[in-house]
Amino acid sequence: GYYGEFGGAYIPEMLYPNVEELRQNYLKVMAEPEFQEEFNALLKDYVGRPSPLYFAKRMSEKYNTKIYLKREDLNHTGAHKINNTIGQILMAKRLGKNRIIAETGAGQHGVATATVCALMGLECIVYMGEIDIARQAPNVARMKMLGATVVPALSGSRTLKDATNEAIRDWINNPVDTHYIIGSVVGPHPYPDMVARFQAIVSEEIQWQLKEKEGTTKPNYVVACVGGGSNAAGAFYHFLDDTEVKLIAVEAAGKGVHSGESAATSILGKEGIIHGSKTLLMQTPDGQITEPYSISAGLDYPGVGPMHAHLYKSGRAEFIAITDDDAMTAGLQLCKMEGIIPAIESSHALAVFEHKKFQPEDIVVVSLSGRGDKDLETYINHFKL
Amino acid sequence: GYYGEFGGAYIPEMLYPNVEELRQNYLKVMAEPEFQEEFNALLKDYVGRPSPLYFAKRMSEKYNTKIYLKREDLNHTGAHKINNTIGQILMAKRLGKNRIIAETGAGQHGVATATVCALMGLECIVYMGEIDIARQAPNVARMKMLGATVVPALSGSRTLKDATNEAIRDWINNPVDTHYIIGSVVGPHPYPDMVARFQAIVSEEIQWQLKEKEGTTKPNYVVACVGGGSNAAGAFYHFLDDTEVKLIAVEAAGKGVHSGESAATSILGKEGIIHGSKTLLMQTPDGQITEPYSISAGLDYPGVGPMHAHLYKSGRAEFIAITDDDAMTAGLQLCKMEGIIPAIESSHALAVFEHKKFQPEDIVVVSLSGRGDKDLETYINHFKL
Amino acid sequence: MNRINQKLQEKTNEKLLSIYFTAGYPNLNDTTSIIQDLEKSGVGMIEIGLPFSDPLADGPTIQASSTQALKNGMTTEVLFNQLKDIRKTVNIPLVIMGYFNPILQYGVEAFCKKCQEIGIDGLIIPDLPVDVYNDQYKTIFEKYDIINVFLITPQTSEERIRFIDSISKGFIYMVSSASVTGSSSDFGDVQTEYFKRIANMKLKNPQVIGFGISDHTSFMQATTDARGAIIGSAFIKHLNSEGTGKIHRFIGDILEA
Amino acid sequence: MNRINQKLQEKTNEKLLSIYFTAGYPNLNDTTSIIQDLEKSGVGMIEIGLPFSDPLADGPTIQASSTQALKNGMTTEVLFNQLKDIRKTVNIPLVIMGYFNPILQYGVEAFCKKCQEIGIDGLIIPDLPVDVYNDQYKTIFEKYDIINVFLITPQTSEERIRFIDSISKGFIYMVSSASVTGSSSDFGDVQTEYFKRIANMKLKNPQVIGFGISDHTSFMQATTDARGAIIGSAFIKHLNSEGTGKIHRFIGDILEA
Repeated sequence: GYYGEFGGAYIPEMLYPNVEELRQNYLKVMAEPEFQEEFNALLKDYVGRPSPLYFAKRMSEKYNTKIYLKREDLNHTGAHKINNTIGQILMAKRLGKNRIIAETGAGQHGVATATVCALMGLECIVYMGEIDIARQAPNVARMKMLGATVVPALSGSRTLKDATNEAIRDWINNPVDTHYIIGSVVGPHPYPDMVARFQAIVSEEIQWQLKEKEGTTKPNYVVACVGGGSNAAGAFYHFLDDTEVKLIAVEAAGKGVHSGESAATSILGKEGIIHGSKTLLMQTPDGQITEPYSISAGLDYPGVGPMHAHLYKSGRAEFIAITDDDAMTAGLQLCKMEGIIPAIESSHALAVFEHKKFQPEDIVVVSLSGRGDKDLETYINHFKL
Repeated sequence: GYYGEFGGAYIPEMLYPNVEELRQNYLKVMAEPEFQEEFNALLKDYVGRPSPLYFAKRMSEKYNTKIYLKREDLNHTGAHKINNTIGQILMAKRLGKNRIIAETGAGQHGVATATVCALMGLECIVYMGEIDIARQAPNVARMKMLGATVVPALSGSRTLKDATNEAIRDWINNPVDTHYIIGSVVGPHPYPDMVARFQAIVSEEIQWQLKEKEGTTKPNYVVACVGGGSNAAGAFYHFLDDTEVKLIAVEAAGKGVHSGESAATSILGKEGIIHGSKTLLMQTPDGQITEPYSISAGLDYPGVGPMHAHLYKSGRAEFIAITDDDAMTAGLQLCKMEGIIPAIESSHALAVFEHKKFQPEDIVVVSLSGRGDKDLETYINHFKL
Repeated sequence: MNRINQKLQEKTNEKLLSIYFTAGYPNLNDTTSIIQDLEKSGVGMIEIGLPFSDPLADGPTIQASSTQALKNGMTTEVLFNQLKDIRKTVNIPLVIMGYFNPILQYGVEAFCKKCQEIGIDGLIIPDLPVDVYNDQYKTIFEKYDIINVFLITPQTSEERIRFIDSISKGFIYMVSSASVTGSSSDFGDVQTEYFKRIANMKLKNPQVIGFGISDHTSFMQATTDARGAIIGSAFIKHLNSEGTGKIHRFIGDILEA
Repeated sequence: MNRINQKLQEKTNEKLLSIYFTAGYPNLNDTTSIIQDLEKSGVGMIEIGLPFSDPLADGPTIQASSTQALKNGMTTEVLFNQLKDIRKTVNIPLVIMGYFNPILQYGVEAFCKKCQEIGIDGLIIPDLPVDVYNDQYKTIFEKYDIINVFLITPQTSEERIRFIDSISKGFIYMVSSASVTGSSSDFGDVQTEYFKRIANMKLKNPQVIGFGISDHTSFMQATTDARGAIIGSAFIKHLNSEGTGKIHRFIGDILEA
């Protein structure tokens, strides 16, 4: 349950049976051939996998390097989140759970969870910060359409962190029939590991897709944005042990890393406990968790998954912090050069090309973790289009 | 250029050189191996094809028949429209055009056109009725993000029909450098044939996907909604000559076929000329084109492609008209039973199961032509969610 | 002999001014008085626009007049009724300009027959292509002695112009530039060259230039090499601002500087 | 001997009432006077809540008090300062209840050392799991004679209860039902059965029941089989409505009907 010194399960005793049941079963269940078969069939026929590995010709010309985009934006529901919720809903069914809870920030994970619950006919309750409910109305509407109950988190900053607290509280109160579908590689063990394994399909596909296109399974770089870190975990997964493949994690610098309005956890964070996991998190000297800021609701999280804390601390991945402005510019550039509107989260990863010079022969795979339809208003307002 | 008595190219002499150039070249260009290669590569890596053929388990149980959904909603930009715009932009490039125009109703074709123009670095002007601009704000925002100029059509009813008129006027005024990307199987020959061929990938995939899943290339039924008719043309294409495969075209009955607020062209229409093509269209006894109505902006068109007019007249396809209410109910049902929010256009096709009884052993493929994100507000208001 | 041919074959240096107006505009029953006034003002030919809901070759001015005419109640039947006695008072060639669908709904043969009865000399149907006409409708038109007028544009190839010339019987409608009606009125070198090029082809049919003519200057430019010119949008604009009372002055201004 | 052990081993029929309150709430400097008033009112043990920004095992009442306390300026340092002379006036066992992160940031050893200096007898850290404590922190706690209190719930297996009992030194905190703090206060058959089941296990550590106790009735129910009970949210609600002036009355109402 640890990545170096990070990870673990720092949970109240009330959650012990739930988490322990999951810990004891998740690897066994995931290894079952019927589970694999059902998971893979849904990824193919329902999610639309494999997601393409798209050679971005015009971008590659501009930056004089080989840029491939891993198109998670084309997944059903519009982001990588669904890979995990498909896996977890199958897990929940096998564990006999009939009630599903989830937290959501921007609403992508909430939609992905509501989606798989509809697919399986299970009750779904999504906790979402009251402020996020107001600013992410389309995703709230989608969840309602899908039959989920969206419960506003009224405590704290009324955003993602607080929605997570509320979801954990719900789980504490409903220990028997409920499975909590965490949306990122955060939370107590086994969540970070389980979610990473469900997302690992992303790097698995990159390997064989790159083999088809470039004759090698190894990109020179894999670039992904990191909030909690699930899309990066998926994109990095099969390359973690191969140091020939350089990993770049892009965090949200908000209005500037040291502006006081940032979500660059690796730089600003210190080791601590958040949502059941020992990791890097943004906190006061006193150990109170501080409010992060990013224009991207999906990166607006004060912690980071323990895998990423370890990648940072060990130096295995390079961490870059990209400001709101630079991310937005990179996002708009992708629209105009490749006809793809990226989620603002993904735009952070795309900004790497203005930040770092690559060689012409380098193969750089960028995780395009989601589509930007949910972010249209933010883009339009930002650029006064 | 004809489907039975329908089709042709009833165009002003000003358009003759444009249309003639296209007519003389389209089949030749489409047959070029390099064209095929580029088209197929973009469909795979950019659009995300093949789109899944998804067995809808819960729906199949409910209606006691085998329901497969052809997931065009998972395409890049969220609908089948992109298949055609990819094809046409490659055609335009080969014809040396550097300026692209298009009409759009709900905005899906406009977005798909703006997308491929960004991809190819070509100027893009999209005509859209002033009323549609107001009611389809997210798609207008997407087009702007993609760098397109959206020009309001201020004449007539200020909706799709008028946007089409304006686009044709633009083409008349810019006969040399401009290609007009028509979004459906309408307009003068060779457009209906060309668009149908670009969309034919849909039925081509259905054949081999069904072979994998059911051991046969032949569904018993293919069901698709029809506005102009491009998604139906694509879904029907490879089955047209095989009468063992029954085709069902679903039109929008609006508030009722004979309510005066309907878009059920096959029932209400008479033979006539619209946008350069002889087909069935809704008109006054005097030959003035009348305003259609449907809750779905994509079906809100007074004509129908000449292929469909012929399918209707010849009896090859069964035509069904579905009201707003029945379509909306079928759409919400898909959300709650399968976790898929369909475009309201596609919801019309889904309503076939309440309208017609199928046998348990029947394989019914429904074209899920687009995703419903653009329609959230309409759904939410309709059901007061 | 059809009045169009008579008119265009007159031996005169005078250039032909043809005026387009939308039937039923500004008011439903203005049709006959506008025709009469136009003839009296010195106009040589008139195109009576049968309004259509979706006039895709027309610009905003004519489209707006069509929309209003339809609102006023104009229909094919109404127009024919208004025109039934027109030959009692009017002698110049009269052409109906309309889109194909309303004619198709009326029935092409019925339409031609009715035109002949009334004394309409020709039709201009922008969206009825030459080949469709040639294959399907030529014999009907000829049976009722209705001249169908075809358009050529700067983009029309020489081969096609010769073909159009070969099947035309009255005049060739030369679209001045690639554009819908009502576009900019300055003729530049490109147009002048085009006018010359067509003139040098020595076609059997006289040419009448339309689109983009709005005043004496452009009328004179257009008719330097052509037999005549057609004004549409500019006349509709005149009706918009001045009503039907000052047609004489508008035509006078065009014909004499 | 640690005051917790002393207190719980007293030979008496009297049930122990333990009160939780959030340090720094309602006002930053209420901490010591609340402690003193509680002791005077007959409370047997006090849990001093070290407020945390994200108290995920707590319900809305305690969370709101924590948020307010933090706003008031409460920090670990401030709390230790407030408590530095507490043993001059207070004799009952004092336990600090806090989430693990602030303790970790302070340094677990430094925290325990400070507790010993002040005279804090135990800690309740809901999100420090038994095994982590056992592996990493047990020796530190023992070095400073700080008792770490573990929770059990209705879902805790017998095996695990026995394990927790084996490493516990003061008492076992029995969560009355699966819930966060501040939930419904009626104990039904399910709870009663659970209370009996645990009582019948004859654990070596006494049990103190928490969560869902808000009045004399529920206090009596909870302590039928257990050594004592903890009231938290209900006391915070009392402070919300009555302020700090009527603590005596609140405690009196709990202890005597």
